[in-house]
Amino acid sequence: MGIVMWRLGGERFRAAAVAWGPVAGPFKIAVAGEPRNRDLYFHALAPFATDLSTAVRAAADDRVARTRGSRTDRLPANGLQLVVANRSTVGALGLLGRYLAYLSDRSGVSPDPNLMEAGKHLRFYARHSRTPGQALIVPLDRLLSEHWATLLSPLEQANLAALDAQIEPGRGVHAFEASAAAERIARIGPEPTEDIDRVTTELVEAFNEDRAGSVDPAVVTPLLEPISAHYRALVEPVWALIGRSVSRERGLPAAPSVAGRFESDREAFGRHVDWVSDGGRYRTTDTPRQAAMTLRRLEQARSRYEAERAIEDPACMVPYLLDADAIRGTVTNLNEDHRTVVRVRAVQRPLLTLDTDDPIVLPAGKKLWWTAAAHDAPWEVVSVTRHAAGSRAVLMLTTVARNDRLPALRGRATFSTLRTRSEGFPLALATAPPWTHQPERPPAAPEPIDAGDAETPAAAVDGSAVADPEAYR
Amino acid sequence: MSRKRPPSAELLTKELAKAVAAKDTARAIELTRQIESQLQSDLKETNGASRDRGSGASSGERPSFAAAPAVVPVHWTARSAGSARQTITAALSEIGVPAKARLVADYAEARFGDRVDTRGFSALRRDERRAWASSSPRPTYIVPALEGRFFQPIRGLLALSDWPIERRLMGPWSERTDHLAATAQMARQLAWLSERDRAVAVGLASVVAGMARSVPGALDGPHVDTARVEAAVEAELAEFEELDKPWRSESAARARKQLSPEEQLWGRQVKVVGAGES
Amino acid sequence: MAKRSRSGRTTSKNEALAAVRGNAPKASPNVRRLAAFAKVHSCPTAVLAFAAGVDSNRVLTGTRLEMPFGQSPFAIGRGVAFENLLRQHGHAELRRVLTEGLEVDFALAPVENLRQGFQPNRTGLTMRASVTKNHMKEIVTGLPRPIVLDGAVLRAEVGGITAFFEADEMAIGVGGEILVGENKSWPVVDGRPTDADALGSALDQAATYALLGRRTLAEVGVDPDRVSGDVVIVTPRNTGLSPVLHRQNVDGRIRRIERLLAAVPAVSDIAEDLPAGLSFDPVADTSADDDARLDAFAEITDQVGNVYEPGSCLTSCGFAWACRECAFGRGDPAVAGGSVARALPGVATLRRVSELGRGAPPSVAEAPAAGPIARAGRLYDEAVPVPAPRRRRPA
Amino acid sequence: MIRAGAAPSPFDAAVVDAAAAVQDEIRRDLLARVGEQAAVVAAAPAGAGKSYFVVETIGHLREQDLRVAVVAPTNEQVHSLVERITSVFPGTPVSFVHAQGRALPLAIAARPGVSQPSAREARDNRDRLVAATIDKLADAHLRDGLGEFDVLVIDEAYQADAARYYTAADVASTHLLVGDSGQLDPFSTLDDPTFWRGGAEDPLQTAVGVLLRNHPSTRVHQLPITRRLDPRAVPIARSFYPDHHFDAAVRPGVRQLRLDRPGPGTRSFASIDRALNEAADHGWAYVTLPGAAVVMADPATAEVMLNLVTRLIARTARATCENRRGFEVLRARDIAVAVSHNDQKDLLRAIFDDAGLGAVTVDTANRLQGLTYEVVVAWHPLAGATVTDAFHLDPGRLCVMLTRHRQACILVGRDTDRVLLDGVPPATPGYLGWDPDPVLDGWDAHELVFELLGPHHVTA
Repeated sequence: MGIVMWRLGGERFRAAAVAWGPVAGPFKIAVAGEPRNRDLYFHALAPFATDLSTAVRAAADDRVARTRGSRTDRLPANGLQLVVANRSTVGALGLLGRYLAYLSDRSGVSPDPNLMEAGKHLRFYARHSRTPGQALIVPLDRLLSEHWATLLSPLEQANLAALDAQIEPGRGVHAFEASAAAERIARIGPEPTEDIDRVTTELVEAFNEDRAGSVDPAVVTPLLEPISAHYRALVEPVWALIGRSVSRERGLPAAPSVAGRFESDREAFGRHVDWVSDGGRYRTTDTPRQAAMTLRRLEQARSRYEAERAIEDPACMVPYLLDADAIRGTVTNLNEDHRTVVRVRAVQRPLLTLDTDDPIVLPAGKKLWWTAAAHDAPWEVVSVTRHAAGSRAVLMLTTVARNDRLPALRGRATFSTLRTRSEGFPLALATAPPWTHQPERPPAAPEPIDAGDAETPAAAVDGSAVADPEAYR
Repeated sequence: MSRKRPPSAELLTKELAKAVAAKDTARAIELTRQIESQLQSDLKETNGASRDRGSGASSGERPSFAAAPAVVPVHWTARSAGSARQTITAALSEIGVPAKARLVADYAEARFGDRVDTRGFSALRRDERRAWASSSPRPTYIVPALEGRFFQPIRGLLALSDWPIERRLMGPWSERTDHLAATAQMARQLAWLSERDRAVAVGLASVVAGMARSVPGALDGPHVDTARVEAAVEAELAEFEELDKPWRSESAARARKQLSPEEQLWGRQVKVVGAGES
Repeated sequence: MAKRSRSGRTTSKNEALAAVRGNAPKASPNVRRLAAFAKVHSCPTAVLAFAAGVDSNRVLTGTRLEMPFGQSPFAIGRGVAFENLLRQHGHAELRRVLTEGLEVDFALAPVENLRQGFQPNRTGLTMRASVTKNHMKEIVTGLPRPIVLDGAVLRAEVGGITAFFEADEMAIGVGGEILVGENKSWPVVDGRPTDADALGSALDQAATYALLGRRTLAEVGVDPDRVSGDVVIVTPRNTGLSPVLHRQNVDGRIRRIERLLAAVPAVSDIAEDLPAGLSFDPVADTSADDDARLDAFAEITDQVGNVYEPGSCLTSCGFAWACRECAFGRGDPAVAGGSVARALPGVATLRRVSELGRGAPPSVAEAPAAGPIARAGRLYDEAVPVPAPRRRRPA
Repeated sequence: MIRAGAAPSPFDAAVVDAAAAVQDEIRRDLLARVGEQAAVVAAAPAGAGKSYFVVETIGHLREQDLRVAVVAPTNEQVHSLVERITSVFPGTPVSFVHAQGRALPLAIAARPGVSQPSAREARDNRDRLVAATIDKLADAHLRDGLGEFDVLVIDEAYQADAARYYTAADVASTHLLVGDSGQLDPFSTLDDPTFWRGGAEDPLQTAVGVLLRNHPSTRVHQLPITRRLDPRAVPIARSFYPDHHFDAAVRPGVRQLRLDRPGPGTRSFASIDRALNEAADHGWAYVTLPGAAVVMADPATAEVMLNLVTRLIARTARATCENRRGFEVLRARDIAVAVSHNDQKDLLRAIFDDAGLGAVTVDTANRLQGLTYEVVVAWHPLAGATVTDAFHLDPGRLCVMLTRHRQACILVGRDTDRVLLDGVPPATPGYLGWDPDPVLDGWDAHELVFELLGPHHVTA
């Protein structure tokens, strides 16, 4: 499912428009007119919330068994994947989720449960987006800048239009000029620029005037058209951009490791859905325990992701080769039966000679993993000497010989500091934090944050009307 | 871990940028393919996308990578590309040693086709001096080479501010040493270019010829044999460096002791030169 | 004009800089411009513009390289509304939030509102500055009791130019310590601001006021440390506008701002020996066409030099897009970002990087970077075997 | 200058006594709290003799027959703790519980009293003194448990992050945290390590940090002494501990370094020798190469560092100190080379090995934390840089480099490095409830160090 969101300027929780639908398909759009009015806002968001919640539950419904050792889990066969234009949209959805996940009743009326559920889902997606290599929510700016080499600086890579233009600038136009132009013209959101909201202002003011305080759909809906048109026009190019970007990435062969990573995604997805359907509530602030475990989990996911990328894609290995964190060459000698004394007794420790094309610098004792056995025992650098134009490195396996541990003689082989086996998944920490980690005030229980919703929306003020508009950043 | 590794995308960026800047179609295609292969490290989006996409999966949308960005010949942005400062900086860093304005201009014209008006050089020197922001080692400025006794700026002998001071000091053997070093470098450059860009090579050849003229055995008849030039030049260069190096490092040591950071770049304005000295 | 600029007298120096500005949009230093300046202070062109009081965000207005720094009317409206909320009904909300946040009763505290009754111009600011100064002196020397200064104005010399800084509020609790306050209309949720950089600059702004407050006290011979190293940031809580106060120590930031103010070059130094006829006037001339204006700008950067660093320029300087185009035009590796440029010491252009990547013989100057570059080139070729490329180069 | 034999104490009695007083106070404080949920923090400057203090304290605790667990972040650190315990209290039973493949070096394992039981054995026999890495202790605790301890002693507590402390903390109710606040903070490979910053739950704050955050009343004692550094080194070391006063234990002149005169034919090494003389005479030398645009692992800088070490050895450096009678010749393993980046390390390691200097330690600041050498040659973090950034400004990194030595430290950089600090420190984001500013602290520390090194500047 693709999602495009436009906020009202400066209003972190107010989606002026949300568009959603199948990527490269038609999209639905929800427009509140005056998103700062709770009733109008929730009424407008309802269809989106319902579609999202339904899609999530549907995706989680059909399960497959996965057996690991003694235990068997039922993972979703799939996960609902959200595709958005950029990382800031992920953040915006997270905030929206935070808002909707816990809503207070108003005059005895409890809010639409779909809103609350959708809120929980959005929060989950936003949190999960921190996991390196995850694919449940895909901010295309990150995806494209990981996949494509462009002239753009890291900061500029946050602009999907610029990235797209660099990748396909169009015949006769230079990539630089294409992206510069795209940057000028394209509006991607979620935060609107001045020119957009100058228009929005007039529309919203007119809308508020016409509805004369009414929130009755019968009255309001007909009045929404100009605003919907305004945002439809803003969403369309972004929607097209998303479709184009996705279809470009599509149709390329998968890397072997993708399945594994997506399995952890599905696992997380399943856990989330179960938790929510059991009426579970997420803390809005991590406990020390959650934070500690999250930290370790993310760090492991990261090193695994980096290792898998580099090992599966030669182009990704190059930086490691350049930084002497990896060496590549031809295996010119292999002594399987070499023995060495470990502690007291002599044990088998195969020796290998690798001739590299480039002179390399490696300290003896440095541990390297053969890329074909990066989950297994490392090799240790014994010596590195100049040889021909390059170097000759002698490596010793840190365990006994086994076929799948030894590269072929006279074959090319790459050894790097990258390994794909993480040092065992960290054990679940004690649920009761030790006294040292108990704040005097325990972390706040999830609370509704919509207390101030009733306030009447502020009048828009044009930059030219105030002495120092910058003062309100 | 005490080193932050740049993502491989940045290395490819460099590569692609090089190709783009060099208007090199061949290289650019290579790179685009490399980049394409990098895509393989991820199909997950594809899975997801296809799951989303419903029925109409138009794989026909996929662009042919041969038509990808860098492949298109660059039409160079004119703005300030021709600026004297930029052309001279580029030329100097390729020559690598202090050089006379004339030579820099000739080299630049042969290499980049940018004609630099040497009459503008004095203005340029004033601008550079003015622009120099002591609070930052950036950007690179065009500075005068310094005479190595009293460290006064030598008019019309250009160097770059990010060169170590040794290289910017001139002593009794330095001028010849630098001339030889420059000639050797240009000869190598010519050799390399002659297989790639005929037109440029031809232009550069005459510059090299002009420089090699003073080197015994470097030239033989009208056409330039880069190997021959290089050999002849290197031979003489070896002798000169032996004399020049110690002198320069000694002088550099004094300069760094006596001169402020500013003076180390722009030279010291000495009013009177002792008669006994020079 | 160029002649006069060479003379030593400050007045003529100011004239010289006035000439540099010409009819370009004016901008006098304030707390945010100061912060922006910090990011580009090593760029001669940006420094010149700052010293000449040129509004770098508006000079290129109307050209294709004008940067969209404008703000949504809703965002501004929200800010204005939040300020009003704090002040309405005799500052009821401000009193409440100060009382709760500082645990000192401000319910009956006098609120000196310096936003009213002064002309919205330099004269008004000058008066507010002296009123502020007197108030501060009275307060710290007088009886310790809660007082609030709303819209205090602090005067400072920035690079030899007198500038006025308007602090949202100064709160004086029991104990006679002055706390500087800054109001921001972005929300804090679950005790976290939605944007750490926004909070960072808010704290920097407050730190600037605290520093200037200390200097003001010093001027009147009072212990400057009576201005606290803590500042208060007042923001809406959660989804509404209801204010909440955060108190934070900014001693470090105050030290940084001190350095920043010291780093602003004196106008007189800048004015020294300006190139004859150098002016932003033609750049800002909206009647001229794009290229003429942008060429005029390129001419200035060429004469005084500039430093383009995407990371800092694009977020803080209205010249950034123009500088980026110049940088690209000359093949400056900086366009790809600082980390790329840093890997290429001594290599002048991307074009040259390309050649070195394919084995071109490096000069002495290029040698240090050439090795890694050449190796990178070879490694990528090995990593991805490439079929002989099709040649499709139009003549 | 001390003549062998007719020697007054080499130590500054006032300093030593002051330190002893603080240490007694810490132990009283700790013993008084045994059984309570309470902790005592001992903050130490570089080379305060933390480990000895830890070992002695363990001795006191054992005298009371309290069951003690002692941990540190890395295996190396725990190994040397075990070694020290058995040398100070020969025969004391020490159980080293280790992860597979992390057993003690034979020399230490062979000592009387030392055993290496499994976690289960250690629990069932209720071993009285258990040593382990903080992670192994946590792991063992979560699996089979190690049984309740009376006191948990954490060494290098400023290197351990809150996440690791979380589990370890459960093994005992009373804790002693000992650490050096000037060293490098725990780091993470995450893109957004500041995600939790400012919150009490932040897993990346130090063990001490989380403790004080949740229990502000916890007492923090400051050891007012450094035993590693001599008086000449203290002023520079102080710039990393702004609000922690300390002095050197040894008196001026006790530590001395002597070099042979440069022999004939060594003129080309003149500047290197000048630097060495400066370092020998004053304990510091700041060597700079000319300013130039260079790559991170700059060969020219590496060569200067190699020359410094080869000449130091060639001129048969001899040192005396409080533990030596007369002068002893320095060995290669008394020397360390400190860098910021792995590629600098790899480059130096290779050329040092080629030069037959394999015994000289070459490593990054991160891995030199807590270690001691006679002479240290350090690669200035800002050497040749054109811009400053948080990583290279980190005060912890510079602190580690400049506080490992007993005799002399030689810092190598470039003429232009100092100019970087004429600019303005980069702006930093804000986090509610978190107000330190490492970037700015680093900036100040670097500036102060440049200033203090001025008199020892030698151009190479």
